[in-house]
Amino acid sequence: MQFQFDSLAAFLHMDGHGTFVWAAYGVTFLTLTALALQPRLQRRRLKRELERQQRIEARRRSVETRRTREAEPA
Amino acid sequence: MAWQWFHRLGSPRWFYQKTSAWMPWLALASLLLIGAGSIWGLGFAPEDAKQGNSYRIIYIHVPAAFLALAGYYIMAISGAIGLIWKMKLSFVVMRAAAPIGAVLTFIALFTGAVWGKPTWGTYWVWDARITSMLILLFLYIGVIALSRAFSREQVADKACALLALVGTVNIPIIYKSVDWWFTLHQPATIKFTEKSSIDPSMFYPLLTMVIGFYCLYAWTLIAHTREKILQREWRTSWVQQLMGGESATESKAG
Amino acid sequence: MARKSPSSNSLQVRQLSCERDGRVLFAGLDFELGAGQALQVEGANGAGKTTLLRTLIGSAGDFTGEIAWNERAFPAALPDLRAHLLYIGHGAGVRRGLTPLENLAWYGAGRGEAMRALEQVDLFGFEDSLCHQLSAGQNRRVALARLFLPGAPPLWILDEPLAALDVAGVSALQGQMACHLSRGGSILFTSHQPLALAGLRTLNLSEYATEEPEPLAEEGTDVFA
Amino acid sequence: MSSLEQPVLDYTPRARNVAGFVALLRSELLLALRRSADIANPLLFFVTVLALLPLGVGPEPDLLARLAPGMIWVVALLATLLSQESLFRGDFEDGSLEQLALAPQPLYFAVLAKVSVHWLVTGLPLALLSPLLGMMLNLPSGGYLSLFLSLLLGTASLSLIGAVGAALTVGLRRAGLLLALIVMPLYVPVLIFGTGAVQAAVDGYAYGPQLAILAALLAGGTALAPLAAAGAIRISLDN
Repeated sequence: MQFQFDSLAAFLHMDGHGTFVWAAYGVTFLTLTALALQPRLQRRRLKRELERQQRIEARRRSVETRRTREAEPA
Repeated sequence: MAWQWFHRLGSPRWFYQKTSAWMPWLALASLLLIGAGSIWGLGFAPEDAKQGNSYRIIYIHVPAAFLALAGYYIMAISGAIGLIWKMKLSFVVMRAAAPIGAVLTFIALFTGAVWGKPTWGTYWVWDARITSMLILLFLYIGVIALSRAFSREQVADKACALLALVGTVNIPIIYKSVDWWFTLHQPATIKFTEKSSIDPSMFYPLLTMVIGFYCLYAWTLIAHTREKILQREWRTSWVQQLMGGESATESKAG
Repeated sequence: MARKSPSSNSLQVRQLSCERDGRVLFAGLDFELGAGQALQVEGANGAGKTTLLRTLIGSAGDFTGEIAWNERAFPAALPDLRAHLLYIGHGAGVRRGLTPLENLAWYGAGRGEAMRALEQVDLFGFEDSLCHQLSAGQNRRVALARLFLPGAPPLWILDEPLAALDVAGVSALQGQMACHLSRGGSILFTSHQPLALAGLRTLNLSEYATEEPEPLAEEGTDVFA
Repeated sequence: MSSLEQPVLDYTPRARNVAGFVALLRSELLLALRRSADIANPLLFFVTVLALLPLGVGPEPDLLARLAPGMIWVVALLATLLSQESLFRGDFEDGSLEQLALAPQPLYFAVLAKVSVHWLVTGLPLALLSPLLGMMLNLPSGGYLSLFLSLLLGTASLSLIGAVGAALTVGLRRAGLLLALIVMPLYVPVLIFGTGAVQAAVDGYAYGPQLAILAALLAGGTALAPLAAAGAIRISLDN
């Protein structure tokens, strides 16, 4: 089993079929990497969402504590 | 012991922790196999007598086509497990499998079309395999569209599981009827990917690529499932701990 | 229309908890509904009243705890419960394309019985007009007319039955409920208005709500319920 | 057909399924006949779209003759699809679908009754009208009987498969497009053998086998589709 093409240029050219072969491989690996990276993006979006949730929680709790403090002295 | 394992598999947290260990190895295996397989197929395998070098696309077209169909069955089976044993985790696996299967079907179609150009001169050939693959893509799109339509996750899961089951029953019928339809309107050209006895020098790279694609599929499915688990279980303390911990390390590292 | 003696029917609920969209609506609910008993379910909106009713009739899927009908637990007992059930939910269950008489015939009533029942819900004269020409209130009263049919099933589960009724309608319904209870039937219903029924027990669902929506459980939801 | 004598949701334990099915069939037919618009719409759609075809591709008789079998079948398929969405929607909105789900009789019979009425109201008229459209599109003489028979069997399978899609999307508001997206791939075998039967007849071959396969698809559909639709209804009711 040895390398079928005599030079890199021939390897890229693949006697005329190169564009099709490399286009097919290129699109395939691009889509697959996009698919593989998608969870990482979702993780970042979830983290931002959670932080936003915690900020809302914190603000709601502070409003409640302020309201109860005002109610007490009355 | 098996029943207990099956029961514990139901808990998303257990699944999340268990798979954390597997992920790096699975990723490594798929990268190695796909890398070696494509270099082997592109550079070292002999070219085809009739089709010349364009046939090298077979090394990604065939694995993608395999997985597109297998992916649908995996999606349908996990949906069925969810419906029968009411296991939320298998619904999550099903919801993760749908887009992955659709992408693989698209890849199979795209590579098939690009391969058709040098072989037949046109990008789109109404060959039996390619037409069935197109209908499979529509089946996937139907499941994904249905899953997006419901406001309540639990109902969406059950509806998609049922649609996937109905699809599975219909796939063999669709494939057979398309084959019959294709032989009826048989153009004079050769059948597209006939199962001619492929000689060993082309078979081994293809086998490596198929196994590599299966590992990649498994890795992607688990990765997507883990993300969906976090999204669905964000209220639980173990997720908030996990996310909290991670942002802490990130802020330290950032 | 032979029917099993209604006096033996009983519905028991033990440690029932219902979850919807990941939020636990109520937990640890216990009650029993025997023959001749009525139970009114109260609670703030969103406390899960409708979810409770739909769980008891088997429409809502996932619940933890135990529901038993005549000492037989769900889901085995569900078909038997449904065979003795009359359920009126938010949707009236009245087909718009049919007339009130045809709707009641659809539920198994003879012409004479249906006429008398429609009279008692103040729908005299509307028997043969199509339901999509009647108002929403009138359509709900067509559904309530099912309670006035002689062969009505023993277990009544009603979601807001008093919603569309005027004062006369409420008293007529109260009378019919009392008569049903005296014959050994049992009624479970949700309503905001108090109802004067002998031996009526009330159940406030808000008491069973989990205090504040704290995360589900340390271990995460044990999905293999 | 004045009023219903037979009780449908008969609560006595002796409720026989067949009696319930017949009563349900009658009440559905009564409902369908009262909504005459629902009968006319698919037929008008069928005729107008096929009338547009020559305007689109030109009036040459031999071209139309080649297109006729396929086009008539595709448009008949779209016409059934058009009327599929309203199968359960009316009953879902007024709550009677929930009553059917609670009834002692299995939901299978209710779905079967609804689909049979839907077929009687859309599929059968389409099949009866198709020879007229065949003439309009210059369908060769051999194809008329096979067109009628294939549509007769085919539209029944289409209604059954479409019922599953209708049941899955009944709880959603604008579900027309989603319904089409879901059931279209499942329609492919019926379409292939339907047009195959007509094409074979036009070319002078025997079209018996194609009709046999259509009948087999119908038999399979009658057995399985209502079960899937019943499951889908219970899922949608829980929405």
